[in-house]
Amino acid sequence: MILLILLGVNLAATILLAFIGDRKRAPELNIICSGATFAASVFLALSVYEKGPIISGNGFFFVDAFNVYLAVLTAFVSMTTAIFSRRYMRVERSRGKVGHKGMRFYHAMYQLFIFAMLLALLTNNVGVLWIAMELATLATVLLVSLYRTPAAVEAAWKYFILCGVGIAQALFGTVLLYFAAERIFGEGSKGLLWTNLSAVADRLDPTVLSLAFIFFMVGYGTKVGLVPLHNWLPDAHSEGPTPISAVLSGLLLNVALYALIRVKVLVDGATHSHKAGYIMMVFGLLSILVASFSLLRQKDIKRMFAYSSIEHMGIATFAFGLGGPVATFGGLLHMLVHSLTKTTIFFTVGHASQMHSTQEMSSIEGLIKGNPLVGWGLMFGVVAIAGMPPFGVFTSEFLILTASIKNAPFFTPFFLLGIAVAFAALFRKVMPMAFGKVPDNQKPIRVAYVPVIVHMALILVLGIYLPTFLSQWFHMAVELLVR
Amino acid sequence: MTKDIYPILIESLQVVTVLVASPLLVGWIRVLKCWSQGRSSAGVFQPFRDISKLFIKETVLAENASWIFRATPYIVFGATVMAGAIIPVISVDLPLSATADIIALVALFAIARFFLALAGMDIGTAFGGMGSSREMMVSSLAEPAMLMSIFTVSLVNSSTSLSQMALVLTSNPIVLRPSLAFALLAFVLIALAENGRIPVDNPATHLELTMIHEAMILEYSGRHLALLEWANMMKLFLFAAIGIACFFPWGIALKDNIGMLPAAFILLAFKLALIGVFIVVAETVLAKMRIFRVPEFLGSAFLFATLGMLSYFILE
Amino acid sequence: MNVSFAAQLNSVLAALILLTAFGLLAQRRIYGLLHIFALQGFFLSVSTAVVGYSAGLHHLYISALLTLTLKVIVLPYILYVLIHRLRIHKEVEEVVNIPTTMLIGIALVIYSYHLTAPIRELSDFITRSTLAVALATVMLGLLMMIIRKKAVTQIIGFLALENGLFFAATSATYGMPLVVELGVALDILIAAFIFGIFFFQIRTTFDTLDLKAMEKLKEEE
Amino acid sequence: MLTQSPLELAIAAILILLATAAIAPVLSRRQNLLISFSFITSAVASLIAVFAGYAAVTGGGVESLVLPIGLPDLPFYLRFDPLSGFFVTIVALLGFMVSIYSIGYVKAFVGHRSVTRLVVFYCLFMAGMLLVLLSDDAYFFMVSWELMAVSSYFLVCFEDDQAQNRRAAFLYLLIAHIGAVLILLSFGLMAGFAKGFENFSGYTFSAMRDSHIPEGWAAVAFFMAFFGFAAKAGVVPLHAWLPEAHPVAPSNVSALMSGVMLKTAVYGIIRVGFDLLHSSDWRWGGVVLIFGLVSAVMGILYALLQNDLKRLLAYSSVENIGIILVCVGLAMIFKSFGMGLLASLALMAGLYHCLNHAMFKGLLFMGAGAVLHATHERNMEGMGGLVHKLKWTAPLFLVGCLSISGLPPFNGFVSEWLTFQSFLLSPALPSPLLNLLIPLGAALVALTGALAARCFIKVYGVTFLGHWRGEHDTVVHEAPWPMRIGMLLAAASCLALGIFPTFVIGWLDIIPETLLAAKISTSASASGWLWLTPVAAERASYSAPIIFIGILVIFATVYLVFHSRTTSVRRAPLWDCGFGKITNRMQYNSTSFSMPTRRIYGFLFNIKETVKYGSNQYLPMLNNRILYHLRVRDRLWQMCYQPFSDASFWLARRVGKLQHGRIQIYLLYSFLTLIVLLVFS
Repeated sequence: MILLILLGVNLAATILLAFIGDRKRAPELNIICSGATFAASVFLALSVYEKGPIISGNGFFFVDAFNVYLAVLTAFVSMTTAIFSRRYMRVERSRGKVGHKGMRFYHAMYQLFIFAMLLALLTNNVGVLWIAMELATLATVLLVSLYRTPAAVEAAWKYFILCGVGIAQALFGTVLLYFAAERIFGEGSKGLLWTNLSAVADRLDPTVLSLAFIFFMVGYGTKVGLVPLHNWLPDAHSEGPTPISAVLSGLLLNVALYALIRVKVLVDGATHSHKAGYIMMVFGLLSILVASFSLLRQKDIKRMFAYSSIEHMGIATFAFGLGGPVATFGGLLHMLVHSLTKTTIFFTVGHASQMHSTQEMSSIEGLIKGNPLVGWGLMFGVVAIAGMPPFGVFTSEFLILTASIKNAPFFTPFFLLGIAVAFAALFRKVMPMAFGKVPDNQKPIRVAYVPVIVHMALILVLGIYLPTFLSQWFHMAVELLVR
Repeated sequence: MTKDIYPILIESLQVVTVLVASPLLVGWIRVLKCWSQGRSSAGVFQPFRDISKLFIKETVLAENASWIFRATPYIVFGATVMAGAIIPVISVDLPLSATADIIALVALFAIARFFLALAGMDIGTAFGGMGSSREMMVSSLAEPAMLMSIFTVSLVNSSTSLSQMALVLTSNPIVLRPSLAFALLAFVLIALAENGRIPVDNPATHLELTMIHEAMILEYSGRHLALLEWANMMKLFLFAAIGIACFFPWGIALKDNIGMLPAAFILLAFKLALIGVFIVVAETVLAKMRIFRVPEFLGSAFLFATLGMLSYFILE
Repeated sequence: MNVSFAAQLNSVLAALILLTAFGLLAQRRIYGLLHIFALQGFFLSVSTAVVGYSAGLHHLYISALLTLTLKVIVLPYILYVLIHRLRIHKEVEEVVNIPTTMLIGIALVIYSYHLTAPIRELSDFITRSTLAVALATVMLGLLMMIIRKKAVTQIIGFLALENGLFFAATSATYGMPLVVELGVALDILIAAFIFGIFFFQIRTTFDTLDLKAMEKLKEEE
Repeated sequence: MLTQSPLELAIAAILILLATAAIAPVLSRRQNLLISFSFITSAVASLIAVFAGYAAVTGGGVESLVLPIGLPDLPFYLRFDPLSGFFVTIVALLGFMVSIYSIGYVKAFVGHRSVTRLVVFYCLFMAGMLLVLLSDDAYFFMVSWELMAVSSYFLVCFEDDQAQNRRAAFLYLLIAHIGAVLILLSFGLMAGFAKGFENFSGYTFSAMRDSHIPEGWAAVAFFMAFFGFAAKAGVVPLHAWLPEAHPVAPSNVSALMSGVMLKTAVYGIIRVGFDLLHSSDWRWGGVVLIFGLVSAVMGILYALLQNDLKRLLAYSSVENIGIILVCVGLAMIFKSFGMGLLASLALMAGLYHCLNHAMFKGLLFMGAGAVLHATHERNMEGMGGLVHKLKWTAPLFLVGCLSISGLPPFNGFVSEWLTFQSFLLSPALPSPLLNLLIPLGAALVALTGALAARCFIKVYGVTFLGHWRGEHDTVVHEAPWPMRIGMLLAAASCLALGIFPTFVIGWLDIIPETLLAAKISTSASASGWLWLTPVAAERASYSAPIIFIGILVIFATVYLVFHSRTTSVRRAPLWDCGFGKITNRMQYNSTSFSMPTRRIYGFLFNIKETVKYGSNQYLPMLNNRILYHLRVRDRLWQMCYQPFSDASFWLARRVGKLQHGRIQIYLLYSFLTLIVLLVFS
């Protein structure tokens, strides 16, 4: 029931907003719908917390500790992003960047995107998971090109093609998975249900599954933004409207990684080896290194943080590849805190670039003086994302690093190098923006305070205090993932 | 009763000896120098006459001199006399000798030098600054060599306390130790540098560009100058005394032995006279070196001291 | 139609699909590409129907019908209309070095065969030998996207790649569950609309559908 | 107050600091009130922490506490033992003085910029330092450590409108962070070998203490921790941030950073080297000793060549940290040979020097702040003659100079003397190689000491003595009372620590006793409080009170003797050698004072001297304008940092080529990735 509300609200909102998305109160409606989704997700989470995993809809939906936490996160961030987008899009609209049609489209697709992600998270069917992932891509493609600038169209095109091709490979992986499952379950949709698959994981054919994993890795890896499949990500994140960049970075990447992890559990069960883990570690490490070095020479502010997302997804992938309770715990936590932190950063970045009417970092200056919330928000966001305590990212990186030096000491120096370079690159660029005098081209705008403050508070709290229920949750998820 | 008075007595005797004998030593060196150059001398008491004349003369202060400039002579004098109260000159049984071992003694001289250099900077002339800079350069180079020399000596005596060193050396049979010989050589070179003697500095000249010590005290006059001159003489005397205590202590009065004191005095005078001869010979034979040759000079002192240390471990 | 005949027929169709995949690689003209693509879809649809018939799986007929509608009629039609409306039918694409491409393609086919060889042993379906062809079609589609320079041809390559996936689904597993099939079809339909919109956007912003115009977003030297 | 345990007191102090930081933004509209309120509360908090630290050392026990926050399976563990107590005392003592000083100092900013940020991060910084010392698990340690780093980073870039300040802060944070990650990895390694890693309990220090780490991994862990902490401590060659960051921070902050923040790194090295890891490999100590020596010598040489007052002081901190590490290294070497007594002597020297350095460096930075406050000038070349104008600052600064130069009876000498004593005992080591090599280290320490004296004569002589060297005579005003009180307290403690070393050593002795199971106070104060005899009275002895009183008495006697007579004192112009009037430009300045150093040790630096002759426009035949330009650069910068930076940017360019812009290339990546993965599976 709750599941239907959870998904239905978004779907209904999509249709509704497709018609009235340009009205004066449409942003509020957007917020309310997202809020309702969030409330539903919290109820769902509570029932999972009390009663354990739920399978419903004839086995179509499956909710356990792992995906429900991501669902709550998705619903929450989509709600705060909707709040942010209210003020942000108002400015964009007043500057003539988007018209009536654009607003309708924007709001509808926003809700559709959230729906797709929630569906991907909550479904039990690996095939439907694929469909939802594709839907999420399709919903955002045209949002990226919303402004119709040459750069936006180019970015959207690349996003569309690369993710399309990537996800097609994931479909091939799904076919192979089904192929392996069919030998046990026979014909029918039973063979694609994750619950069934995981129950018989050790009976699945190892050759087929390792082959399938490679296609999944390349397919969903493209969506996660792992190097060398990442090329769409900086473009798409930098050219779309900032709320979309925020949810792409903060949510979509998580969902893709979620899909990958679900598959990895099956593959590990089938092959009884750590091969999948090693592949993920290599991808993760490569992403960390390439992204961090790329960060050094960025000029565009959103592009820079897009690379930072690649780096952090690399860290999370590395952590899950590493396996073991500590690293997996760290990885789960990292997904959560990265999502919160990166969206905060995008909120402030969005306002900052609106204040200066540019995304060029060299023209942005004096944010703290100009607008303390934006300036300090960006500064602390970067402090957090760079892995400094007392913010949550540090906690997860702490766990991952310590686990990596225990289990994979020879990977650790590269990891360290990546972290250090990324740190240097981010601070080098952010300091001149946050500090200094207010330049002439800076104009005051109305800023969304609530999301930034709420997110920062959450990240801060997560850095020094993990509530018991959250950690219980993570432990439950860890148990699901680590056999 | 004598037990209680003895320490006070010997300490006063020591301080008086240092105060009186140091101008005498300098006088003796000047006399020897005159003789060696075929001049007639003013006698060994001339330094006393110089000092007392300076005491009654008017003191002229530079316009810019601060309280540091005025306090320096007293501090320098105080530190030097304090050192004089610690270094055993006539008897190892010196009550204050435990106040400072040789490292702390070096630091006492460093206080004097520190303030002298500050005073050189205080008046704001080029000469003062030049003197300070050079003086500190020489001392900074001398310091490591000094420490190595001390290290070697302390290896032999397993102590850094001067009284203890002298006691250990005198109470044991005489052994020829190459390590001590090297250490002595190093010590001599350092002492020459520290006291501003040829070949590092020339105490007799006011030739502008070669001055070190004299450049710092150029603006002093009257009683300030007297105190500084006296302190400087004491310093020479005390370095000689340190050398004697470390390397040739034989003849020094031992514990509770008043009877040895006259002999100790005579032997001390003899040793000092010999040192005077040595200094004069050295200053006659050597020429003052260019200021940037000093590092090499002190480098060789360091080398000798290190060789001393090595030869202790390798040969003894 | 007995089972072995169905298998033979399926093999022939597989060979034809492979042939069309190569044809897509070599064809220069846009309309030509469109025709070959429609043909490939047709073969795919027939193959699905044949498998459905021989295995007695009726839901595969729906799949076949879907394929026929989508891949043979709707998508080529949309593309046709777009090409017509955007007046790009005259543009003839320069395809560099077809022989080399063909050689690479052959290598890919061999490689696909090599990869699927261990899996073939597991399957007792009549269609098992066609998995290699499916994989090869996927890879050839990807290859086409890499070597082509126009947005339209890239989309055709993409769709050819999807054909390969479909073929894999039918040949390896007798088709996915229906809900998945329907969902995939829906996605492809949406994708078709989106690239339609894109063509207009690209055309209006860049005045050409040549991908060369879209190489601005990169790291500066 | 006395009923509270030391740990409770320390926590109370930290809570007060955190609360102040939280309240500060509320008061930001009334800046003067904010300054008075927050610095008084932080002074009170520091005072409480001083008591806590003192009591912890005196009590000698171990107290621990588990906080209900942190990770669920890894709550924050707190532990207060004598070692922490000692460092808490140092931090809080200087914190107390600096807080008082700040009341006066920070008010100078009012009207120019908002000081709210300074106040908030100042309190957080203090709290962070105290938390580092109290934490007893890896996670909490790192959190506190980085809290300290981040808050000090914001303090360094307080005056953020200058690009130079931002650059300094950036460099600081970068090196600090890399160091922190190394420390983290070291903890991770130790935790990995401890029991209960999988359920998070291996992260506590007590688990690490009990774990048995193979020798090789232990060495890796130790050296990672050492270099991590060394980056914070500013050990050469990781010191590059220090001379950049300390000068640009507000002076009260530089005093804290230089005086106590660096000590937390020393604390970390001692904690890891003596407490968490148990090794008997003398090479660990050897490496620490060598890095210490290099830092000491290089640090003071760099300091000598500086013209910027605060930069010079920063380099001198590098030197002093070097000396502390020399002692720590010696202690480790002695410990590895089982010579507990000698090890505790060396450790004592190191700890004593920590305390001393905090006091005199704090004093000097506060003094530098007062000079800056008075002249708005950091370059010494533009100062001079301040002794006449700053009647309070000048003598107090002199005390700092005397202490740091290691002159009796001030505190610097005591620790230097103890260091030499432990060096002199090295012949007892059973290793011939070490017997020959360690004395050379002693010689280097002696060289350092002498150069330090030279350096601070330059500082004092050029800044306070002589004539004003600046272009125009600026109005110089003496520092307000709170600043004077802060400096006065520091100066008084410099003197007290110098005169009564036996008490301090007796107080501290519990630390080597807990770490090394040997104590020196039985021998050190065997001859009574007047005499410091670290090993035996025959071996070496020092009596600071007698020297102090002796010099005073002689001084007074001589002074009285001369002033009983009436000899006139006359002021006269300087002797000008018969030429024209001597101008201010003819004085020796900082550059000329350090010229001999440049000549002798020039090969260690990257020095570029240029002399330009400009001609007079009226009399072209006379070259009467000579422009001398000197540039001294850190050669290590080019050797150790430039290549990294260049390589990073080179790699970044390479990596940038991946993002080529052509979609076909991207597809090719995807394709190749697939092929490669398939080949390797």
